[in-house]
Amino acid sequence: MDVTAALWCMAGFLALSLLAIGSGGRGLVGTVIYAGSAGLSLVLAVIAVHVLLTASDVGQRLILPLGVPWIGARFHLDCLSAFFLLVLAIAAGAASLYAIGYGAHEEEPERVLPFYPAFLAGMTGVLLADDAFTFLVAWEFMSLASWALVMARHRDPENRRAGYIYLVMASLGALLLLLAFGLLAGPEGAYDFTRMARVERGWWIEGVALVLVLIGTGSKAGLAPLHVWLPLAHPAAPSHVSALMSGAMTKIAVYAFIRIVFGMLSLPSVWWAIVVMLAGAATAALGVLFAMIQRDLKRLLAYSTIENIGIIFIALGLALAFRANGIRWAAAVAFAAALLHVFNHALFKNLLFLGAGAVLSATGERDIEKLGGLIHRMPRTAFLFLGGCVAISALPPLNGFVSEWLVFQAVLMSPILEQWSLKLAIPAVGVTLALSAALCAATFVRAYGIVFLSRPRSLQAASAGETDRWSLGAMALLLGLCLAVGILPGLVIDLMAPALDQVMGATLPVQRAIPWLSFIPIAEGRSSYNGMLVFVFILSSTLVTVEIVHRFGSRQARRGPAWDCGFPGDDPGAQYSASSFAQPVRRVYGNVVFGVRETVEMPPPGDPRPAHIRVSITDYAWRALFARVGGLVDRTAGALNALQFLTIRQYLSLVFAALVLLLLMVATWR
Amino acid sequence: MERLAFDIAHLLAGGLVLLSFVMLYQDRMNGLIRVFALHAVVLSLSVGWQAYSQAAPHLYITAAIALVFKALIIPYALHRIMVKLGVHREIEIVGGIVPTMLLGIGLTALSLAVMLQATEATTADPLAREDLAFALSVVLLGLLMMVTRRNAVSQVIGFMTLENGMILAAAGAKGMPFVVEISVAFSVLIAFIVIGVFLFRIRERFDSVDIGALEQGRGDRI
Amino acid sequence: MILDVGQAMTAVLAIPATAALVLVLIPGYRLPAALNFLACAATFLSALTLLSGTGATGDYLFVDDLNVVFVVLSTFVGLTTSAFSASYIGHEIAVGKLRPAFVRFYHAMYQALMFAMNLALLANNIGLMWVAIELATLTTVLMVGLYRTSEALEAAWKYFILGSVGIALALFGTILVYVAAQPVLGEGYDAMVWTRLMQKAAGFSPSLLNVAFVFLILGYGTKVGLAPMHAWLPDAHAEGPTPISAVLSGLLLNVALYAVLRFKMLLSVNEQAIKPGPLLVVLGLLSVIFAGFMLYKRRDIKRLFAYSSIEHMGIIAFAFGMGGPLANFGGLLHMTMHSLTKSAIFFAVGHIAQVKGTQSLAGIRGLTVSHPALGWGLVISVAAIAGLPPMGVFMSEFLIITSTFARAPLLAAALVFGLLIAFGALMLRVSDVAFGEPDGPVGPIEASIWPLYLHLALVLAAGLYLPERLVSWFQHVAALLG
Amino acid sequence: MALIHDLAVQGAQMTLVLSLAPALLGYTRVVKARLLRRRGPPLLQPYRDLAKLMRKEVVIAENASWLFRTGPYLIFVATWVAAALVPTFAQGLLFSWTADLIAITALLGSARFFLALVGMDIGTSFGGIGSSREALFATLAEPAMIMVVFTVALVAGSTQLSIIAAHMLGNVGIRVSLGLALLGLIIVAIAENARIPVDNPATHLELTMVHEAMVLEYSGRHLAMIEMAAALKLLLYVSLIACIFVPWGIAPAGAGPPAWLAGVGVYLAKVFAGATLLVIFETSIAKMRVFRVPEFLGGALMLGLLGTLLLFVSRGL
Repeated sequence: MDVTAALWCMAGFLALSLLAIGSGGRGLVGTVIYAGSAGLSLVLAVIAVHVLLTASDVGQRLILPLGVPWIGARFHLDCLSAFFLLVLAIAAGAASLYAIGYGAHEEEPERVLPFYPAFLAGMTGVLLADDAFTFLVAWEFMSLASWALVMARHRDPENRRAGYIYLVMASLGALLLLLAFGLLAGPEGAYDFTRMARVERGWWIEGVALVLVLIGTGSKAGLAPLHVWLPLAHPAAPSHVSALMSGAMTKIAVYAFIRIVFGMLSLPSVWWAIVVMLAGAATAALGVLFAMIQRDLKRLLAYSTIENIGIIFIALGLALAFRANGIRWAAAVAFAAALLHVFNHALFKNLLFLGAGAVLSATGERDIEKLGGLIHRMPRTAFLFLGGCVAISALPPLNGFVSEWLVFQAVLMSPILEQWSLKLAIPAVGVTLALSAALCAATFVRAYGIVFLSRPRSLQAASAGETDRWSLGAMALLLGLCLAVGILPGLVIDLMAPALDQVMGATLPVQRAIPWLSFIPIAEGRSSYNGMLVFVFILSSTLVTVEIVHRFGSRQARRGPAWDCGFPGDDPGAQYSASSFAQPVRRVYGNVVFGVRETVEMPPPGDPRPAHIRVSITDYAWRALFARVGGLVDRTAGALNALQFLTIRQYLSLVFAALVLLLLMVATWR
Repeated sequence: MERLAFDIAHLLAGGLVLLSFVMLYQDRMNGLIRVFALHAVVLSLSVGWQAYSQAAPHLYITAAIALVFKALIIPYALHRIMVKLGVHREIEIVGGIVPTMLLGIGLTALSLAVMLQATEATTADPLAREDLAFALSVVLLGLLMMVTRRNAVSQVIGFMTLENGMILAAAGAKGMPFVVEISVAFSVLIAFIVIGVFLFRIRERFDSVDIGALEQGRGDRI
Repeated sequence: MILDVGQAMTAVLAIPATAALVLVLIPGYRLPAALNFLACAATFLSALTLLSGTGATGDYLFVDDLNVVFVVLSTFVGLTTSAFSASYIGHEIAVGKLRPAFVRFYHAMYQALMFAMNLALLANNIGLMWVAIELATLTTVLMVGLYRTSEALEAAWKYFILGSVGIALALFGTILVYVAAQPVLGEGYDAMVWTRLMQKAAGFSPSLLNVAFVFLILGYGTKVGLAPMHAWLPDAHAEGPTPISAVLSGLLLNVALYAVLRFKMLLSVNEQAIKPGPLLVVLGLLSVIFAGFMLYKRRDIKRLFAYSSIEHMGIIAFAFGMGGPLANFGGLLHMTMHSLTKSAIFFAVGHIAQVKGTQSLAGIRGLTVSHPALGWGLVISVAAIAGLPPMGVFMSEFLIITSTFARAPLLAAALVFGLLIAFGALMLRVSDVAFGEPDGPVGPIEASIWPLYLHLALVLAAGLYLPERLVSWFQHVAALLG
Repeated sequence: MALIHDLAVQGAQMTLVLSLAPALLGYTRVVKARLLRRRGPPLLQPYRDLAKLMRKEVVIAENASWLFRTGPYLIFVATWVAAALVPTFAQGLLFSWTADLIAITALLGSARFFLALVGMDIGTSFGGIGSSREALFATLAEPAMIMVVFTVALVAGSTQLSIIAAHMLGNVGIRVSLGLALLGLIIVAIAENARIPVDNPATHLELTMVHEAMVLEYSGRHLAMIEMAAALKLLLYVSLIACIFVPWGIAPAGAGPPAWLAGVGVYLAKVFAGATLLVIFETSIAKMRVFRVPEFLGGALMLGLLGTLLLFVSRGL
């Protein structure tokens, strides 16, 4: 019953996109489309919660006579896909609400409206698919729709290039997944997931399948060496779409990884955990270091998505390690940490992207060097964006801290694993995790400080206006959810318990029963955290302090020029800029991770020309992997191209040589 | 009588292969056309003899077509084109005579080895096996000629010798139904017309028959 | 007037033949174009009635599960291409690129080509099939040279020489098959009839069949455009008029591959003969990877899609080379999908070339802005040909790759590498052509868009749902192919 | 009734911590002056400074935002809540279950987060310098702190401070990993509280100041709040070191008032002894260049990592 309802929502999305194509995207159609999407997302959320609460497997399967003739298109809404469906529904609902207001700024709406609902339908399809063919159709449909959205602003060649790289990477990922499914389905073609899980396979086949799936889904989620397309493609799309791409699509890739690795592969071995963890750690470190030096706000958020994906894959790696050693309850804790971080990241990354979209539509400027002082002109957006920054920097009252805390607890549980490789890998991963968490806080101090605080550095920043009610409403909804999850993490853990049980076979202790609603993942004595009490503690202390200070101290306040040690600095240029803020971090970490070259050009004395400092940053992953492969393909194509300009005689000699070769082969074959 | 029939057929087929070699050797256009005419005559004799020995009347028609078209009309037409274009004294061969001849010998050996090995189990009749082997070598030599010649007309002649090889093979296969003869003839006819059209068209465009002149016009030039 | 299968078979051949003769006599352009469309429509309807029957075998013609689908497909694509060519050639004459004198025999040649292809598909006699393919080659040679430019002439000349050599080799192969069949089936006519050959193939001498298959794969392979023998295909597509490129890519390549399939069935019945699989796999892979790399440096949009046809023919040859029910089913499905999608692409390309007045990729920009229907049509069809899922080509590639990966991982990996290379090149060109600032002439075109979107609709439908009847045919034939 | 009783004890701890902090700051200044053979300001001078600041009128820059005015309160409260959670004279207080050592580090992190933000609010270059350097030091200090927390948690088997203190009392004995953790924690404490090698608390020299640069624009009661938060942070770190590494004398959970009094006495002794050691270390070392501090903090991170690695490798180390 739930599956059919979910399928009807998917059909609803497709109908909306057809409506958008039909009507050409002018006038009220935009609002209708986005309102429709928001409504359908709400319905999806209700369905997901219903499945998670009842946790029954009855009525969850459906087979339609589409797709591969003798298998049909199978759909299955189990607890794991229900949890991810909830994440998707919340993200999509908020983004659609936001888009009702934000969509009006779009100069070519007919290029965005048809593909937005199609993108949502694709993502829902991936969650519901229960056989390899439907899964890949939905997966690529999602990539195709998001490519079309990235190409919405196709007039800028940079966006076209980003769109092209994105589509090639998406196709690479899909083809690798196709190969993985081919391997898992075996010669007689057991393409539906239930039979695929039961096929007997050698361990090395499962190893190859894992590597293929890791690259396939990792390239979509943004794992380290394959992450280069993400910061190009996500910012190129309209803001509510990049919010969905970062918030929801990367989660769908994580879902695919979980569904295949934890669902299909039967005998996990230890080296899998190490590969996944190290990939996650590298991604986290790389992502946040690059985020620290970005000047484009949306690219900064895309890189921070890569960092959070790294954290999720670290948690998944830990879960794999525990599962390989058969410690189910510990694997459940690590897996819960991953799912909780998926849930939280979808919330606060969506919030931040929507905020960035508001800033972009208000100032028309993405380069944070030209912004500043927006807190005075956009106070409500500034407050909501501040909430997002606090959440993503994992600071206590909000939800970012809870999932980070749970991941640390998972790392602290791991000495019980006895493999030596794990004993050495996990501390290294732990220190990378801690480092990237701290760097993430520094990144968002820089981002918030440069964009919203200090004085406006350009005319657009000075003349910005507050965004519309819908956008603020969507962002407020997300911030509220962040606070709620930060205060009552136990509720989310109980909601995901059926999913944990289905995948891992074990769950965390029931959180509702714990007094004072505190959150105890493992055992009473081991560690506990009570979000609500900490929040109440902070709130009450603040009220008490303000009351005492205002009663006993003075209440007067007087406005005056900034002190600044007596220097008369009213030129906005004299303020700290984004690159100067990041200069210390760049100098300490720079030359190792991204080959920073700072060249200073001083004109000869007496020459009035201004001096320049140029910072060249090379992304080793791009140079070693993408540029080299691209160059190779280009050179081979160039070499082979000569074959197009041969004379007829030379072509004939080709055919002649082939004939002689084959005749020789036949003659000597016996 | 059986022995004699086999020897004559064997002689004619071998003659055809020899003539193919002679044509490989030719570097003057006029000589090439004359040898091609001789090649067609020997072919028609061989097919006629096959008709006689297999008592298959339709082969006579094929022999007649081969004689009339390939031995008389086409060489005369080609000669007239050559004279009008003033190309008949041109010398053109690619890669030198000796390597071409060596390659020709190798090809004949290959075709003999392949065909004799392939047909040893099936047809008891040695004549058919001989015919197929020689036919394959004529085909390969024709192809070799097309590959080593730069001039459009010599390429066409190479193609014609290839067709002759086909007719020899078809005649050799006993009882090949009527359809094949028509098809081979049909292709000769069409080939000639089309080539004619192109030759005139080429002359009108480039005033030379050299394929090299054709090639700069190729699309997608860098 | 419901024809039974036998009458339908003859009708499918008779209509184009008579139409060709009639059209030779009629001068001018408007009337022949209409007549051409009507003839194609009539042929398509009679081909549809073939579907109802269970198949019939006559002396010269026969209908079985394999060729019935392809007859319907080629008549359908012939119909839509005739509609497209009516507006295309009309525009070419209006623009002055084609003088009415050149177009004099165009429609007659078109119907002759249709007749030749249907004859090749329905021929029960391997000699008759050879004649039909030879006739098809010669008609297309004349039509490739239609524009009488130097490039068109050079392309036609190259096509003629390579085509004739290929056909000659195929003839030699056919003769060898006859010689092999003669001792078992007796002299004369019987030794060339498909149905009998299939029954008695086990008794033929395996060594002779191997040599025959070498000649046949090289001969008909030239007509299919597989790698070493592909040289004629890009120039013939680029220089010939676009309807002919559509027919060439959509149908003629399929007919030639159908012939290769027939002989592969023959060999698969005879155990001792060498398995033709590896040869086809090698040629297929060579074509896929070679064509994939050649796509990058192309400057002419029709030559780009010609190489894409070579690549897809390579995929199909690879599929039949691998064999097994899944791969064969994927191969047959891919042949159908490729002909529909590629002809749709050429419809779009034809109109684009007319609108922009040039075929060079550098001269075409921002199509989705200047001509949304045409631009998005091109984007969707290229996405389809590149194998992106919602469309049908993905289903066949899905079956081919997954079934091969289980048995021969390295081969499947090589195929995926080739696909990815080709995907990269196609998308690079499309994103330049379809997006960005439009430049060059942006006048409206009176092009017939409906054939393009009709094909895309069919491909999308096939991508999601395959009718039961089609599935049973393909499965039956897949078993036959071995 | 028991709830009120527990609340009262928790309140007592919070007021103890609040009142003791300025005294500790004054004590450090007096001891430093004595070591430099100066008389130094009276011990209670910080109280007078705070009272004076409370009464004075606040001068705010024109382009200061609401965050500038609410910042000091958030920073003070976060530090105060963190300090209240660290057991001083008794373990197992009412709120000790709400947050463990990682939460305390995160609370300090949020205080630092808001401090860096308000530093950049006015848009002066000094605020920028302070925040930028604070961000750099934070990227190293916080991971080092977390690594120390890992080491201690792995030894004690839990991240709750009360359980750690109880466990340390028992059978722990001298351990290499704990030694490394102690050294790491001391380095982090010095960096966090802007003591000599990392940042000079007394100076106003633009090029060297980190903490002072961020609070340059504050005056009146806001400046009092910031000063109070800094003092509380120093007290927190000293009592943290005392609680983990010198746990003797802390009243066990549920002990009566006499045990608490003894606990307070022992706690005061420990705190002032720690402060003395800190000042002795400060006067014996000069301030480092800004870009040598990352190596200094990197050392702390490596110590923490080494400690954790040793505990991962074998339980006994």
